[in-house]
Amino acid sequence: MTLADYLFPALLYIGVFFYAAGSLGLLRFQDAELRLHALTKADNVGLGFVALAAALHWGSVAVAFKIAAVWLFALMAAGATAQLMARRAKTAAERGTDR
Amino acid sequence: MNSLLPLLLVSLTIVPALISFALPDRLAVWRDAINIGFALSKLALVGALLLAAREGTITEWRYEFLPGHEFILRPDSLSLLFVTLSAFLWLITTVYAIAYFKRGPHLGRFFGFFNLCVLSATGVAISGTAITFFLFYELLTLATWPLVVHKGDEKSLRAGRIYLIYTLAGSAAFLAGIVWLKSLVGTIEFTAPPDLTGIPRLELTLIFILCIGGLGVKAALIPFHVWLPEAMAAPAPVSALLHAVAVVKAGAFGILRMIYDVYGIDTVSELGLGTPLALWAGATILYGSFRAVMQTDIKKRLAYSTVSQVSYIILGASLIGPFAIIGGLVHLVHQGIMKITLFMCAGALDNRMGIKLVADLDGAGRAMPVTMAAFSIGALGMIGIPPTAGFISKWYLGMGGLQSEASWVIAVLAGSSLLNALYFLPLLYRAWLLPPSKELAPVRELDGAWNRMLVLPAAVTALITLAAGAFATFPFSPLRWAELIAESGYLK
Amino acid sequence: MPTLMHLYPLTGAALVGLGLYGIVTLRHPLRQLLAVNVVGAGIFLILGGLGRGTASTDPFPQALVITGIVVAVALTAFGAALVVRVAEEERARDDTAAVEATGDSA
Amino acid sequence: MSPLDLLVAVPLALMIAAVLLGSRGRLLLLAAIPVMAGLTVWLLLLPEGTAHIVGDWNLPLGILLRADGVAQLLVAATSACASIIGLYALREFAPGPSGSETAHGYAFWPLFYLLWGGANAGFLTTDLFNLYVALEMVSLAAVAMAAMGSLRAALQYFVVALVGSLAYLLGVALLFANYATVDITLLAGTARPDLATKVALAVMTAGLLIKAAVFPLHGWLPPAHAAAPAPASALLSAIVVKVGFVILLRLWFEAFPAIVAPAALDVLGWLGALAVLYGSIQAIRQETLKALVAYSTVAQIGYLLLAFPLVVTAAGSDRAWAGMTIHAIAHMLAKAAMFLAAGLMLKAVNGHRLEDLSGLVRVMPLTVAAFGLAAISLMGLPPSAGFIAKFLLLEAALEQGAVFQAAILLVGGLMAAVYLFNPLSRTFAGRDTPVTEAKDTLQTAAPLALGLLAVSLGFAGQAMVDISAGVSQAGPPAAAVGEVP
Amino acid sequence: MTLAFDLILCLMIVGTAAAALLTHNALAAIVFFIVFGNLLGLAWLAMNAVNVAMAEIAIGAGITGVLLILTRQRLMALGDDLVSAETPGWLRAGAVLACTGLTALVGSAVLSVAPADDLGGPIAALLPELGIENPVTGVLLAFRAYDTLLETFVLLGALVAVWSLAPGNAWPRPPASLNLAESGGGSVAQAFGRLLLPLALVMAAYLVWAGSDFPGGAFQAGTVLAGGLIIAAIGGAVAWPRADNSILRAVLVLGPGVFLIIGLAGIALGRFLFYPPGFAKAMIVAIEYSLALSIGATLALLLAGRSVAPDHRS
Repeated sequence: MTLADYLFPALLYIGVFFYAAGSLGLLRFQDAELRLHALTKADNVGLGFVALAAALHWGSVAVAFKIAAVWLFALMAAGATAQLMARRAKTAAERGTDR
Repeated sequence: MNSLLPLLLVSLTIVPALISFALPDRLAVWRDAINIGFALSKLALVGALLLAAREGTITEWRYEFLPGHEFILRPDSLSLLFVTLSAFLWLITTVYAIAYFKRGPHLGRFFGFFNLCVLSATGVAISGTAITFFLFYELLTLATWPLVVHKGDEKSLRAGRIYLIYTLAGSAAFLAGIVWLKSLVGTIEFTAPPDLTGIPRLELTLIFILCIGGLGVKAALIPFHVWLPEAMAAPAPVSALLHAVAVVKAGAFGILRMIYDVYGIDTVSELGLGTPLALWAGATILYGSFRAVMQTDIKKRLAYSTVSQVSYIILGASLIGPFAIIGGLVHLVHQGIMKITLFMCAGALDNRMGIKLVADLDGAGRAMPVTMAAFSIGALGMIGIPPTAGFISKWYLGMGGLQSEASWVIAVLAGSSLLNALYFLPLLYRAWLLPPSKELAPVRELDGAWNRMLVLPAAVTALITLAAGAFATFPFSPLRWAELIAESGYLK
Repeated sequence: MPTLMHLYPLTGAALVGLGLYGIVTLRHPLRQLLAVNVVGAGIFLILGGLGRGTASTDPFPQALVITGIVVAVALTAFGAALVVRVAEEERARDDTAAVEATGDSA
Repeated sequence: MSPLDLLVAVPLALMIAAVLLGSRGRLLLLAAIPVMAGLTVWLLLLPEGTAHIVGDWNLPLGILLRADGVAQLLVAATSACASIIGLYALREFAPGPSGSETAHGYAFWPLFYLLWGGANAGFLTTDLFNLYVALEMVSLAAVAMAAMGSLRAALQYFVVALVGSLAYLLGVALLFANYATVDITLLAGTARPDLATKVALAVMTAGLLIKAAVFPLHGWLPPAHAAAPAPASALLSAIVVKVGFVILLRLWFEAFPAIVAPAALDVLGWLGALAVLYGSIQAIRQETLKALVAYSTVAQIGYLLLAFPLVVTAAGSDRAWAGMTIHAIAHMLAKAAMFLAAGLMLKAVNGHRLEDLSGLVRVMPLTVAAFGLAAISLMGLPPSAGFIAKFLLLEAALEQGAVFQAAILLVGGLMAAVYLFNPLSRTFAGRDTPVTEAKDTLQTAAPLALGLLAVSLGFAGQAMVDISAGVSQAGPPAAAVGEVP
Repeated sequence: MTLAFDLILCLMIVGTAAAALLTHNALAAIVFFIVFGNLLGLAWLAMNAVNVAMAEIAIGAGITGVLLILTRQRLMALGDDLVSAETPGWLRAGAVLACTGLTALVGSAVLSVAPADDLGGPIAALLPELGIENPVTGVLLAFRAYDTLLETFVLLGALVAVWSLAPGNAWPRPPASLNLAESGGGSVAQAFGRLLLPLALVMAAYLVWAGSDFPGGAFQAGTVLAGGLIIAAIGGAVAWPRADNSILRAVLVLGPGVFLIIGLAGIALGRFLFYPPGFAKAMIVAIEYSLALSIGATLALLLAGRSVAPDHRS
């Protein structure tokens, strides 16, 4: 059982822990901004750990780059959509509609 | 051998039909000329066929339109009788119709369908197999319907509807009969009657009932006759040629074919179907005459008289005996000529003087003497007073009845003649002997081309009625011809 | 004899039943469209799932499934446009009806 | 080089041209008609059952195209119908006075060619999945054209058509899983009556019954066909329902003749009889003309199914097969003529009801004549192709002692006479309100040509029977089968 | 994959499908449907059908999901609240019975069939002749090329059908704009859209090229392209063209056209859709590139919908 064998499951568990935290935040927090905050932050970090674990698992540098690209896109998408949803939530709050 | 003469005979009338459809009303003169021209040329063609038949060369035309089915046009002696009759009367009625309508609207359509009717009547006459017969039989219905509804008013539409209900139901039964027989026995050619030995009696009787029932609708056997009086809503030329001659005769002709050429006389008598058919015909004769007496409208009365007269032919056919057969065949011709005379006179009276009801006939003799004279000859013929043609056919039918020990036939003939007298004589009495109720200016029916074309056709047919009666024994009379057919065809 | 390989085709069969239930009970056309897609996915699972050998998966049904998915998306897109258009016409008819009801031009 | 694939490729190429050129390119049709006519004649001249595979890959991987008797006749009738309906549509969808093009005017032509290509593909291939795609092509075009009439009816038609296609696809999936092939000719050889095949056949039959609008699953047809514009409803009623029927025919009589229980065939026969009665009664009850003609389609489809049990038993089965095929063609031509004529008549009086038709015979005699000719063929009166079909079916029925089918055939014909003579006799009635008669010779000639074709085919009975008798021999042509592990 | 993974995945698939069908809230239903689509993609991965997985996630979940969301939004704008009317109890009970019966029937039919890789062998044997390694692309574009040809025409036909729904005065104006900037979306959406479109083009090009040897292909690439176009439209970087724009029509027709021309050219050498021995790969790649472009444009326009009149709100 080399170091990688120990590290791989550990990273996975940390990642899952962050995902769980994000979902818990989604359920517990009341207003929209807090939920968005929890979701984007926690899930992306969780994804980072899982990506790291996957990169280690396959070991080749090319795969690692591809996985890093995947993580990068996920971050970008999360950021952009969170910002849009926050803006929409704010305008909706002012107009009192829930659309 | 496969000669084109019969095909030409049938398809010749397509040309005037299409031309009549196409020509606009302003070219009516041309249309009339073409119609009369083609009627004459058809008569000439029939003459040619007659000569060929006299020398014994039977021409036919075959075309296999479905596997195992042949479309045969084969003018044998029986069909030539009917073809000559319809060709001749078609010429007469065309002249009459032109005069009747003068320059009315939508006549292109009228004459188009008129020609199609004659085409299908000729096709019915000279078809060689049951399928060809059915094809033209159905075409006849389709061609006559637009003529019945020609006026387009509520009455004629209702007449059209009733006409369709009866005739289409009848042809459906007839189709079922033919196909059933076909599936049992293979193609049904009139020239070579199929041998029906192997087939169980029940099926044969059922098929016979289906076919005769189907044909009986057009032959106006009760209770399928209802459409005929209703069809009187159609204009006079239509009821003259079609309902007195073409359509009704097609039904009777079909029954003759079934009895003589499909089943053969001995099978019919062996199955015991002859007498019930005769009884059915007899009942129609009496019922038709009885209802005719009660009618107030002239055309309705003539219609019911047609219902009873057609059954004479069927009576003759179903009484298996030489005289009865000759009587039936010759009545086919005589009834056609007499009835067309009556209808043409009734049409002329209605057209010129607006006489529709029996009551308005008072003094019509003085106003339109020629027409009334023709009408009287026709009426006397119907009653069967010598020397008219009617007497000849009733005489032969009576003799036929005696010959095949069916004495009740005499009673039926006598009774119906009495009823004929009952519903025709009062007409003549009113027309000739009673003073006119309102001042009837003499119509001077003979001067002017229109008048002559309207009146003369009836006069010609009236003279033929007399001639057929008086010179019955001459070589070219319808009677002699009927005997020729009977001997060559069916008394072997 | 059911084997491990039958798991996905069986879920496919379940999806077909579920989707058909959806089509029958859901009255709104868009929801029915969604149910139709569920049935389609179920059928593709059956088609693809039964093509799995011990070692490899048969590429032939995979191609059929891809063709099926593209045809499904084409029809769903047309269906959705049709639903919107029907709603639009319904709304236009209600507006004109409303105008006639109130009698004055809104 | 063979017409089998060109008959599909050419309409698709025309569709591309139509998308590019829009309604300016609608005159392309005038080039399309001779080409398609040539291809059709070439197809008819092909010897029986000629088949070839697309590309160069043998079965079971490739797709086999084959022209058996049924396919040849139906492709020929489709070409005739589509060409004449296209000519009619040239006027119907002509751009507005200011040359402004409407969405319908633009979209009709690509959909028209898509439908034509799809129908040809459906008739000519023996591959079940390819038939699925062809069915989708035809249904998509059909729904889009129905949407040009009433959107709500089109939506209902769409949902039902989708369910039908899914049912068919489920059957194809099960069959492929069971036999590792979707080709009918291969299936014919290896068909075994196990559960998967029976379920597949049942589900596919249900789907195809929906597509062919057979009674109790016909609900979507009348509203969709009645509301669609005249050329569209003509295409729908004439061609679209036939594609579903032909696939059903291939499934039951070419793929699985061995395992089809006679009882199942009788059920279809009963369904057909019910369809005839129900369709006719409904048609008699209708007040609007196009609904009447649409219900008559439901009734006429019933005849096709009525013939199913007659095809299997020994005596007269070839006649029943010919009768069924000729009926499909006769109905195609006559129904197209009737819808076009009805469209013209209703446009002239801009009404929908039967009463509005009064007096039209004087105003538009040729259109009423076309309606009459189509009616003659639908009623099965001589001398039309409809009569030939009814006569052959009647003969086969009586030969096999199937008195019930014979009775339905005759009663159906009479009921057809009732609901078809009803509008016809109204056109003879008197009329008071004036009729705006837009004398358009092309649009008047189209239904008349179709009507005359339906009637004149009555004389070509022998030829049609010979062609339809070219039933494909069981099993694929040897050259087409590759090595299967 | 292990049994546990398969079992949980299948349960989740059926669960999300049931949720998508049974919830009353329309938005929730659509979101569940998208999740359902992604889980299906995983299922296809578990069955190592990678091509289908990509297609299912991109088209099944992606395009269809976006389509449903856009349609919901358009219906809400028209005042249709998407609540399906309450079906009567007996219909619901009857439906349950019928559907369970059907599921049991289909399930038992499925169980009675032994799953096997039947045509994998012969396909693998013929692949070298085509010069490509990805068997699915081989089947799609060579052995079943006729199917795929008809299918591309179905896609084109669907777009024409959507266009035919345009009301009288709207034709040939462009469809409703999805641009968020007009409704306060601001610069983020624009920047995001501008960045992603070129990326999508690169991805699509790669997918097509890889398609002949590795999982990928024209349809997956087309979907990625369509996704890029939609995001660019939302960001305002791309505006919908008018329906009678000739370049647009050329692009739409390019894919099916090239496919048909190559098919007809095949006739000269013998049979329809016949690829000359040496050129099979070149032909397939040419078809795939033109197809990807057309499918991308067609799917994007299918989502955009039909032409709208100038005063159209929503």
